[in-house]
Amino acid sequence: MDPLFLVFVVPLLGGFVLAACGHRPYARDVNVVFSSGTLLAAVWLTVRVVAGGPMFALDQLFFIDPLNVFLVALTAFVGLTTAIFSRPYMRVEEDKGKMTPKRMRLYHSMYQFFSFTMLVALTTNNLGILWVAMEAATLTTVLLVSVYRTPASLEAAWKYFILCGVGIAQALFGTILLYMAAERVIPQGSDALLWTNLAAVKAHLDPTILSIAFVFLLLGYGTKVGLVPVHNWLPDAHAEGPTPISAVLSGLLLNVALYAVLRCKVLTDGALGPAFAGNLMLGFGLLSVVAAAFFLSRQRDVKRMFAYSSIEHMGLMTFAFGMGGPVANFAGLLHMTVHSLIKSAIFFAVGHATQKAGSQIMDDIRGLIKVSPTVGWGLMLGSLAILGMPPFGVFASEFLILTTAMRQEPWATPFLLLALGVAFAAVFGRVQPMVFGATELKPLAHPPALLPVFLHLGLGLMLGLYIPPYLSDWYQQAARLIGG
Amino acid sequence: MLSLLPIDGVLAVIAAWLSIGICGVFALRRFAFVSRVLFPAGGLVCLALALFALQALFQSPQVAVLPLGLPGLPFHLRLDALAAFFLLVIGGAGAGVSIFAAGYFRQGEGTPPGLLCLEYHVFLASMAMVVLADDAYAFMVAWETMALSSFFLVTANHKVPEIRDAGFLYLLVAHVGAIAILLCFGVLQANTGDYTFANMRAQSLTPFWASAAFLLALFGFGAKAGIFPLHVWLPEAHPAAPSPVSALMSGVMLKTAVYGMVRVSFDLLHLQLWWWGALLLAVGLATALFGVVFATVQSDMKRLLAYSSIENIGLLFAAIGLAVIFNAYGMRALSALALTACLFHVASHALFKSLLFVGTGMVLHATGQRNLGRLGGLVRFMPWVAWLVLIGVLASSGLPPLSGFASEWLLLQTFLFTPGLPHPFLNMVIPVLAAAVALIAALAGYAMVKFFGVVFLGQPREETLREAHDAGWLERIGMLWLAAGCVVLGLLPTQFIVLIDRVTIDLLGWGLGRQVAQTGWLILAPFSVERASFSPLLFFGGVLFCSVLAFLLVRAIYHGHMRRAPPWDCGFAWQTARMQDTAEGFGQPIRQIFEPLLRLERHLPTAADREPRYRVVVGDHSWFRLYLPIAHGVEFLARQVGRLQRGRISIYLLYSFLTLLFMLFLVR
Amino acid sequence: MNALISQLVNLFAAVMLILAFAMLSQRRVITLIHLFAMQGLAVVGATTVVAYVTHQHHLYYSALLTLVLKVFLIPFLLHRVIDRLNVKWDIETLFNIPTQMIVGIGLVIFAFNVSLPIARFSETISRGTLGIALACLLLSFLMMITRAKAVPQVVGFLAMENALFFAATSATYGMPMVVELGIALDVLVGILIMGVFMFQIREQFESLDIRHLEKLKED
Amino acid sequence: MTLSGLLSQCLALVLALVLAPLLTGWVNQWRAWLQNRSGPGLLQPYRMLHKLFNKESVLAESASPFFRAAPYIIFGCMTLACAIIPMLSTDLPLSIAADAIALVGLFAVARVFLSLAAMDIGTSFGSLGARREMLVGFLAEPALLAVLFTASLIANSTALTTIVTSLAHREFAIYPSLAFAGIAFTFVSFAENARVPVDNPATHLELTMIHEALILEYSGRHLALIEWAASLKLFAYSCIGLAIFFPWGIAEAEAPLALIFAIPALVSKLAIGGFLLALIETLSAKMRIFRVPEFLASAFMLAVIGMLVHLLLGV
Repeated sequence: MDPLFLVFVVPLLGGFVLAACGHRPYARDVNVVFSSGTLLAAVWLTVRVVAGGPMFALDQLFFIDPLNVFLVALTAFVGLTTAIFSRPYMRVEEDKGKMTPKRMRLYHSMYQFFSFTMLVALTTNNLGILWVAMEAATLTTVLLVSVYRTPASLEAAWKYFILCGVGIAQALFGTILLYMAAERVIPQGSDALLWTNLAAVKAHLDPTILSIAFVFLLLGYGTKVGLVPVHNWLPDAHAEGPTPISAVLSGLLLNVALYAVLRCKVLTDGALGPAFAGNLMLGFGLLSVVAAAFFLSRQRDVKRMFAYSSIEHMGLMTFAFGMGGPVANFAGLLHMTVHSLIKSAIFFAVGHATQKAGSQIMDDIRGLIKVSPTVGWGLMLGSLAILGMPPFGVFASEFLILTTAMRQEPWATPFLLLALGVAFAAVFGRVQPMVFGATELKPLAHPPALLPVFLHLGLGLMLGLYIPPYLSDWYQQAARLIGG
Repeated sequence: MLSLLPIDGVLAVIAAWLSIGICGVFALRRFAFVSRVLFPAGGLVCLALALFALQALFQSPQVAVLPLGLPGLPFHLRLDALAAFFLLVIGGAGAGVSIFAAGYFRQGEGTPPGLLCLEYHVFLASMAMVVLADDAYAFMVAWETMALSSFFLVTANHKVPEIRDAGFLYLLVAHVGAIAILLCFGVLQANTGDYTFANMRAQSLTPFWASAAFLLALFGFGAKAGIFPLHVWLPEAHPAAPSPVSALMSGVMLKTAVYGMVRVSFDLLHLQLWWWGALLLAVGLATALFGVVFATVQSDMKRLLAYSSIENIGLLFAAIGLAVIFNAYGMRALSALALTACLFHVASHALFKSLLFVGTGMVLHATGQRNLGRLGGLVRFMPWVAWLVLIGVLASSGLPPLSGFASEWLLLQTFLFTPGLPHPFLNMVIPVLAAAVALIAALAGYAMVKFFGVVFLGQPREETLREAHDAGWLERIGMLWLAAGCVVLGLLPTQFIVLIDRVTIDLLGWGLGRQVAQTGWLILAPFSVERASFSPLLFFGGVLFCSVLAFLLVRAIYHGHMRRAPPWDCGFAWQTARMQDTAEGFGQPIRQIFEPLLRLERHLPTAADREPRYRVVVGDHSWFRLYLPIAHGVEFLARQVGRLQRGRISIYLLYSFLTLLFMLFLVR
Repeated sequence: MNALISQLVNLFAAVMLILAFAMLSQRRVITLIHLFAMQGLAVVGATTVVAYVTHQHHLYYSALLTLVLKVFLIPFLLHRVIDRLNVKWDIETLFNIPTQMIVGIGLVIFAFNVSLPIARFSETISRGTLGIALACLLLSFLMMITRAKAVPQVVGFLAMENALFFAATSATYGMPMVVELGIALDVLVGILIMGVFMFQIREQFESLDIRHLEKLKED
Repeated sequence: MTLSGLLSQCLALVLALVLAPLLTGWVNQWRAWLQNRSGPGLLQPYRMLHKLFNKESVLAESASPFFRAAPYIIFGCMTLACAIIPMLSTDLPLSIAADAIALVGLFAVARVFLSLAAMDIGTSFGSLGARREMLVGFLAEPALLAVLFTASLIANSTALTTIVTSLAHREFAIYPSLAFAGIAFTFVSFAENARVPVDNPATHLELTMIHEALILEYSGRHLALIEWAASLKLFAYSCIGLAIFFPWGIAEAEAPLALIFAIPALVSKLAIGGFLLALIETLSAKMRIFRVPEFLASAFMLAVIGMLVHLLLGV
């Protein structure tokens, strides 16, 4: 049996099964089982690709190369840990009455469908399908964000829907333009939307069309990445949805969107040279980093704050990919990995913390280290890691990005310095009193799931100190694919 | 042991520290085990480090590669003379502090002891790694780990909001500085993508880029060292930390910044420009003056010492500046002299400042007071601490024949050699600056007399002070070790300069060692006896001889009769301990003279006050003129940026729309 | 023959553009939905013509899909929504209509300008249509920005999809069938979710005025 | 170390110890005469020392060992200072122990110990005196160093013997920088030796006293040692001044016999210096304590200007 097939089928099946039984108490475990099935399939696929090189499936409709296989593995992994985290978390939410069985069913089923759409988006070779999957991912997450049915969550979901819908529509226009450009150079009979076909002829694509197409694609998928100034949906959606969803939104969906941008960038680079797409991404990336840093310094809601931090980091990745070159691309990919690991770990910790405090307002959360040292340390270390403190992996990628920027784009470094400093002050200044200090909070009814938090932090730590050779080979191949 | 290369030994030391730390985690709340076994073990490991470093000083540089780090960039380590010297300082000062810490930590102070043990030993290990690192990544990882572990140590008692704030400020400044250092390495690697120091040494940058690297390094390392105006974290963080940690931070950690500055300016950068040195000199002296003036007007023991550290760091940077200036003009012998002065002072400050901080720790434990205004007369109740701290105080005041004087002497000598400079402006200004150094040294004496006099001498200002107990035996050993270091370094500077010699030869191709060795072990004469000489042993012997002789003669010729009586005090009948000078009173003349430097808030009582109170708060202008405006600026910008997110979906769509139009316009 | 056909496609394009302007200036919700359905019809017409000329059978399916979805199903759903929620009344706009028209004309010029270099190289029968599609896209965008109620905003979103479909058909002879189906499915699911949402928003806020949805913001 | 060196060293030391109280007596006597008083006589300081040594020492109850050790240390410091200043000859074996900078350090050690000892008893006057003493010291010390630096820059050395040799035995030259330095040095000497206009050694007036406040609690042999040390300090300062600004008559290392002429030269120079000191003291008024920083700051400035003049003119 084809592992790729399994990677789709397991979450799809899971979605349907949970649509039937998602309201039962055991659905939580079923969710975990399906997620681990997906992970197993993804691991199998990874092993296959590492051993056998890039592969096609379903009449070239799907294509696995080092670039997406690592994201597939990451997605499946974070998908599983988030499922594990959501078991106790959602149970508490049920106890509090925020979730009804009906909503639980929707939640579980959409969780699996969401994984499915992301995996399709990552593995497809067809840019049209990529678009369809991205839109589908938006739709599933819209439902997940609004699952509490509170006014705030409805508002967030509505904004998410409209803004991302419009953004994605622009991406579709870009895809059409790309298709139009491709049809001229790709011989009749083969599919002009297949990325591999496009990549083969990318040097012959019409530069004028490509430049306009890339603008639409960048802005379209960039909306989902959360690039400033089209980021506005992101903090609302992260803050108002259930925390496991914030974790996967930040940890996975943004990555997938950035992945889409990267695929398009490769084609654009082929037609226009690296400067065009690179400069646009540099600009957007830098703007995102700086603006997000200033946004960060005015937050009161913890999830909202970390949502802005995601904008900052996606901006940094975009900046890195915009610089291009082997080092920066490598750094960008590494940053993608560690950011999803660390950011989801933070959201896990934040989830438990907010449940303890009964509030997402940071002033209400105090002295976690006293109530629950593990959650407290998880949040503290996670925040330090995300702020670029070694020896966590975020530092490794920031190190490479900043040092490369210093010589390639020196004008940008003062802004980066400012932004990182402001972001540090903003995030750490708020996390510290949450973790340290005296408190009156009470422990939780259900023991928190700490395995995901520390597993992620441990992996993030490892990536800062030691990147296993196969992983680094993988990154380097992927970096070459992007144009390193 | 003999077959063991020093670098392996140093790595073993680091591994030992880390494993001690991990043991601490497993014995999280077993206080006795942590304090009586793990900390002394760590202290012994410090000693081993000092020995390995000593061995390494006399060997050629050794390298090692650890299989950690980024792909294609494993941790490169290199133990050369400069690294070995700083390891010696870390080991030497660390040994005393560790053994002191074994007796110092008490139960129930926030963070569990095992965790403190982990953080403490990771802190030590990361400092050693900073010095050892031979590529930018390893350096940065160690550097930030150092900041992080010390941050956790500073906030050990995190229930106090002020301590949390101090920790936050500290980590923020450290992080911003670290980013600057990172960018400096980004310049130095010259777009090769190779971050080893070996590669950086091989690059020859244009003066523009070299200056950029230097300025970034100055900012980054200056932030760590507490260079004016990046010093604000220092007087907050040092008092907040537990005393052994303040000792390590002030005594040792600040020196890693000096190490970084020396490493970048003399090793990694292939050229030096004179204005770098002038800048360092100016910044250094400004820092020193600022630090010492603030030290004299403090009324909190640890803040006083923290400001004194700022002063010393300023002098160190000034010395580096002189070395850079001389080196820029190819005057290597003088450059070596300046660098020797700097490194000597590094070791000397490490010892005496650690000693003073652990001393304040003892006072703090015995009395629960940090406020100078509530102490006094402790020499009667804590003689061990008092006498040992006295040594630190004398060394810190730069009095002969202790270690502080030797380094200041070398520094002043360097200043007096500047008329040989070919630059007409520099050779005129710099000797004049020597007078400024003299002023700073004299003010340091003032601050130290205030510190010692108010804390240990006089009458106890509170009744509870009479119950103060003296140091335990572990604490005594730790303090004795540090005090002995101050004395030995002061009395035998020649021998120590021979060690520093290896470093300067390595970096500048010139050393004082040969010259110093020529004049014999007794006399310190960097160039010739006619030029300048100083013999601490003769000096000390002379004073001691005269004093003892006087004592004996007085006893022999006259008598030794003595009678105890109440103090006379000009015949004042009624005296209380409250009538002594307070800390504020003692600092008052300086406050008056340097009023423009300080930001004073006075609350004077009026004649009608029933309970008249007099209060003076000394503030820091840089805080109000620089940091608060920056904070306000950030806040203002954040408010403006916040306008992007006003909640209206139409506006959001408009952003998207306008961005689209703009970009289409751009690419059209 | 070809010239005639291409003129026919251009005609449909012009109709779309006019309808887009009409929607921009329309205040009544019901009329807006009718205009949207007519726009869908124009897309269907254009698709059929192109299918006929190029003999691409899948374009017929595409046309059929559009007909069912955009001309019948979605307007029907929208009708039901406004019946149930009773939001037939005139809609308020954030800018007045003449201003919108002027901005709209500017956008059309801009769109033509942008697509000119692309059209120059175009070999398809409908070279000018890309510009019109882009213009329609931008006009729908503008409509979404200026409307203060949820339903017109959704209609604007759907009109945008229309423009995209039109662009796909006229500029590239349609996307592959798999993609078309996927897009159609997404649109359908999207409109269903939107419908559900509108009910919930109505329930929570007692209004479909999206100006009530401004609680989440930076203060 | 030559025999002659040893001889001149011992001679200088003994001379200093013996002559120091006499110099104090001489100044005090002249002061009395200038003020139309008869004065206690030249030998009064000796009588005073003798009396104090014989007396029993009364120690405050709270005095720590530090308080008792300080007089000896201060005395030792001053003795060493006199030993390394080339007052008679430049052939001083001990001079390698300390150069100009270390000499200033030596004075600083004495000052710090005296101040700390004054704080030890914990009386209000003690700490007041310590504070004032340190205030004077922190301004006077750099000024003194700056004076010595000027000389060092001229002589290209900080070794006192070299400075004196090069100033005394080179061809005669006029150093304008030294004029500034000389005035600065005079100011510093007044401050450092507790003379009018900075301090009045003859009064115990609480508003103004500095030196006397420091030693209020001392008595008996301790007081004797401190007073002797104070005399030695005055002697040492005078000798520094004479050696730098009027270096004639000081014997060179190569000519041991010149020592014979050096002693009368020194004594006569000291006599003139003491007279001038008394004269200035008589002519000037004691200033308020808050004026002292200004006074000393101007000394510091003068010394720095002296250095600048030297660096500017190259002489």
